[in-house]
Amino acid sequence: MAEAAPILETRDLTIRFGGHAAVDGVSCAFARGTLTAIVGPNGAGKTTYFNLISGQLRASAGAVLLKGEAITGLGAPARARRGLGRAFQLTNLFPNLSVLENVRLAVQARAGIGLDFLTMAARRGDLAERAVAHLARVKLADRAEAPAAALPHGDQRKLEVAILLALEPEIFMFDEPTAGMSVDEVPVILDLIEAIKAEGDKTILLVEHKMDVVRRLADRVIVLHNGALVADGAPAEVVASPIVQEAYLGLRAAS
Amino acid sequence: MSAELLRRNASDWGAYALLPLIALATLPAMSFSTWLTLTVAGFAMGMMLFLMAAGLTLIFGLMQVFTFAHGAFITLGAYLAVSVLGALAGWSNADSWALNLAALAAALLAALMASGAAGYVFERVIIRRVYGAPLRQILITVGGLIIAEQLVVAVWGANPLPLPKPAAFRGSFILAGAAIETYRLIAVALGLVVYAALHLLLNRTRVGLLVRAGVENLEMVEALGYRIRRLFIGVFVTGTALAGLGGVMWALYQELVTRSIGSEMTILIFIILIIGGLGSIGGCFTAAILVGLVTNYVGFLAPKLALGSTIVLMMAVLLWRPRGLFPVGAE
Amino acid sequence: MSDGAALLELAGVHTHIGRYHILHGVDLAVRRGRLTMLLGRNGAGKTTTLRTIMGLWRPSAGEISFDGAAIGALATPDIARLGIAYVPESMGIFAQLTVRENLLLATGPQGFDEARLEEVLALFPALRQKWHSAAGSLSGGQKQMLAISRAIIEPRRLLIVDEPTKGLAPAVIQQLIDAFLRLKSTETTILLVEQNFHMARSVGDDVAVMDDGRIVHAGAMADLAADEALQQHLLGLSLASHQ
Amino acid sequence: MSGAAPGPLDRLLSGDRPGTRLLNLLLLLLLASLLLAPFLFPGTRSLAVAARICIFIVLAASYDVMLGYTGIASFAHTMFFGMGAYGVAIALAKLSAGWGAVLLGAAAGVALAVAVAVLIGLLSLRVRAVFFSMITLAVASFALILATQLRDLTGGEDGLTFSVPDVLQPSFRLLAEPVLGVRLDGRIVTYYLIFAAALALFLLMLRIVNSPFGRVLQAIRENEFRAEALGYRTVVYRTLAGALAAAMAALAGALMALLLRYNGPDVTLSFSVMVDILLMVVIGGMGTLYGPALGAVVLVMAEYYLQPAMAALSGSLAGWPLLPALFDPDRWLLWLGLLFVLVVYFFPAGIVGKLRERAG
Repeated sequence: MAEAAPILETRDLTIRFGGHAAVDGVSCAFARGTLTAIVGPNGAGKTTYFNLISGQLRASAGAVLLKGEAITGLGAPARARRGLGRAFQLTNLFPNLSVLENVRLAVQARAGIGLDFLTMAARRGDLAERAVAHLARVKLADRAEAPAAALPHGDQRKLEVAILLALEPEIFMFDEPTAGMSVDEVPVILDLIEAIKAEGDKTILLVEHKMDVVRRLADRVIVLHNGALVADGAPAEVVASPIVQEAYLGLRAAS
Repeated sequence: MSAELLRRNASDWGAYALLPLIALATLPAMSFSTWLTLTVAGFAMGMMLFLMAAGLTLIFGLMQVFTFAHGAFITLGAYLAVSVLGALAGWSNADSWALNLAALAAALLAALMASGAAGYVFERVIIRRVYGAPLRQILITVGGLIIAEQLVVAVWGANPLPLPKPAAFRGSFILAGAAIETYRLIAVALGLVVYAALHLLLNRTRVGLLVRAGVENLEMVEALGYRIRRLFIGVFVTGTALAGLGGVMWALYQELVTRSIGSEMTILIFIILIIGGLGSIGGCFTAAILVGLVTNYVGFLAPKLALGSTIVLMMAVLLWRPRGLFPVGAE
Repeated sequence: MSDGAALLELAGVHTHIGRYHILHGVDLAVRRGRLTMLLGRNGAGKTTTLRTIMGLWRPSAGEISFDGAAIGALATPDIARLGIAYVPESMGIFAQLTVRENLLLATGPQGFDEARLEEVLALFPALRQKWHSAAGSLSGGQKQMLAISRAIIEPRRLLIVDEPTKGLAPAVIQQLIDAFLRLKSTETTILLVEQNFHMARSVGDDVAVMDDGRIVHAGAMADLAADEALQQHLLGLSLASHQ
Repeated sequence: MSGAAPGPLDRLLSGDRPGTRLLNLLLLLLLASLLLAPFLFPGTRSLAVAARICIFIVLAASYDVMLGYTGIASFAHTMFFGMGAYGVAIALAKLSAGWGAVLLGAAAGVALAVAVAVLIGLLSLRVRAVFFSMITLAVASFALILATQLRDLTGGEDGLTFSVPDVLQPSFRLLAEPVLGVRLDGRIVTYYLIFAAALALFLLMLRIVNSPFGRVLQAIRENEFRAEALGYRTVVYRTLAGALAAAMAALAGALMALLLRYNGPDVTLSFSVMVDILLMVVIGGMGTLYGPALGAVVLVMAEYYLQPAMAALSGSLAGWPLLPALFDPDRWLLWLGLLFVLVVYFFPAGIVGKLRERAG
């Protein structure tokens, strides 16, 4: 994967809460068009690592580079506008707005017309149509008029993904996209991620606990443990490495 | 607070240094005797403000309730002082320290009880339903303030009422060439007593331990087996009772009670809470004195700017420390 | 030790958080005098189960009984007063209070029982040195020790701990394992949520595995520990066999 | 659905129809009454009530942009109202009674209001949301102090009395003959100026809250964190919303000055005006814009017509303890306060929310 400059890179990325380093000197480069799964036990710092990349948290030390340019000093909105799209682990919607409006706000953000205060939003039917198209991809178009809060949990997760699609980012960051979904809902999301991957030029970061999902989707797996990057490689070799066995399962040399 | 003390790092001394720095900085602008008079006056005003603000800082800190109705309890205390001292005019005007003091004590006690009782009703009827909903808290307490002010006017009338101090506290004496009003010393004494009592209560008793723990993590306090709602009621009643107490003291200081006495003080109290940091009694105490001093110094040097100066002070503190001088609790 | 009978029992417990339906009928029995491990991947509903037991969230359906009495409708403080101690995932340490004050809050009105305090401090000697320090200044491991000490500073009938090893160094985890092994030798019944399977295997007597808001397996820890296929099936986190 | 071109009415209302038949009827009635007020309700007092309603519709609606749409509880809104009023008042009192002075004063008031709103907005970047409401209260009282202290400029407590351009003078006659029995004097011209301006400003605000920008405001109210993650710099939006609302309030203030030919701290800056606005928005229905308009009608009418009713009631209760005092006409705010608290408890979406809920 060394043929091109990485689209995204973290260098010695660190954040400390009090004395505790939740993410501890993580250096990692992500190539365009790849899907990297980030695994590790609970509390390993995966979501924190995501927050540092997408700008919800500011790093104590180290750098985040997007297409070779340092974005460490930028806030979350600026990073989102530069193509870092993020879906959240805990569903994070606009609860009293309609499903359509939730996605339409993302389409509108992508279109960059948020500061237009003299056009009727309703006259931009093109935005609404794009929003409906994204909803259709997650099979939610029929619920477009419902308030987001009225959806069942699984549908809210789908809506979360539709919002991410609507941002049309260059880098998709999924934080456990299937968590809390019932078994029959999971394939919709996984097929979708595969379809994004198949487009070829989209870069995907995926925090995931389910190993079958990781095996199915990932080109590469990195393992975080106690905030540090402890393994990096193809799924098969990472899974086999003893350090991962210990980190992930808490297994000791004894096993 | 002991826990705070241990945690305190060097930068906190900057916050403490503010008081003496401001006091000393004004000295060259006036004669020493004027400065001393103003400083005592500033302390006295600060203590009265502290009485009114102390409860609110705990209500904010512990219950996360954003009440704009605190001024109503100050108003209630002030009007009760009019009624009680009016009824006890014989004692209040008598040429006897003991009788004067008894009249004052009666007014304070009445205000303490009535404001506390009103606070109890207010918590049970109004606040209880809006825990955890900040916007509704703001709206509902503004509504409560409107109703309370109107009720006070319905009972005592709309016109300002005179409130002479008890005879013994009217005069002043000379100390180091400065005129010191007797009443201000009473106010300082009462303020110190209340501060000491609150300090002991918070740091030496289990109830205080619970309050301090609750400011940080309510849920965990409940999971340890404590019924937090009772604590809430207790803190709310204490806070409103103290507001009533402060109302009496402030009304006597002004010697005039108006219907807007509470809402006028509310603004100063908010300024104190913002400067001191929510939930900290020590911060509230320091900020109250700071505001008292600044008001008096500026009131002497440029009378028109007195209240404005405290607002400017607040803005400056916020730019320096967005969470106030002595913030408590994790953000 | 009265072995066998359940001290805590959940039957068909459903919990909604806002509009989210998190628990879909949890059946769980925690047997007297034993350490029950509650396992499952992220988002399976483990923490919600513990919080529902503690009354921090209300069950929307189902029964929760403690020592034969229904507790599903009780308020959190009243549940705690039955002799149930809870250590949340966040540990619930009061950062601005001292170590002593944190512990004192968990004692009865008479204050510390000196003998009991000595026992607890013997378990976690690091706390003795930090006795008068603000708890916020402790390391992550020390905070976890403080949280567990606080839960056991008085004799409790049931101890509920949510992921004590989260984010801790291996040495500290070993110390916690030792502490739980020592606690097991007392009368205390323990319900422990864990993702660290090594920890779970070291201390657990019984095990329950959750997924999608339900208990999908319950039995003896020894059986699960011996059966790697079952582990893989239930926990989905056994990496070893996927090569 | 989304592709169809909106009709002229929808374009005027920015696609935001009131929503229910009863509400449509109420609003049409209101519009018609205000449009024909000089002819339907002749008399100086009635015309003053109608003009006040127009002004307070703008003021309450502009506050709703902050409170209802963006979820920001500010107590500095009367300050902006006052800035517009003082701008016009000072210009007319110090310069000349011409339209140039009116425009200059209004523009200065709006500019000052926008500048201060931006400063407050930027300060809110640094402080907790809790502090924000308290700070706005302090800033508003600072403005009140300034207005009373800068006596040379503002007339202090007494305020400023001034002359307005000729066509707005009561002595001015538009036509020699009365129309429908009403003499078209300067008062009527003033009224229609206010009516037209208020209608235009209201429609403009309706457009703003239904624009892409307005949708972002609602997103911020619902979930500021997520709005940021979508790429919206929420501080910019909050600040702009504050500035727009401040500008609208200042324009309402300018109209108020023209109506009264007087301005003083009690009329446009006092906390009781702030309380009025709050009552209008909450009772009418936050986040609906039509709600605050209805709320303004309710409050202004109550102020003018509830009081005589209460005076009669109070008189008939003479002899009872306390009751006459409770129903004293000056206590009307007591009853509105109670109504306010009940609305916040039981109908948090106000009159309009309740009507829409019943219909939907």
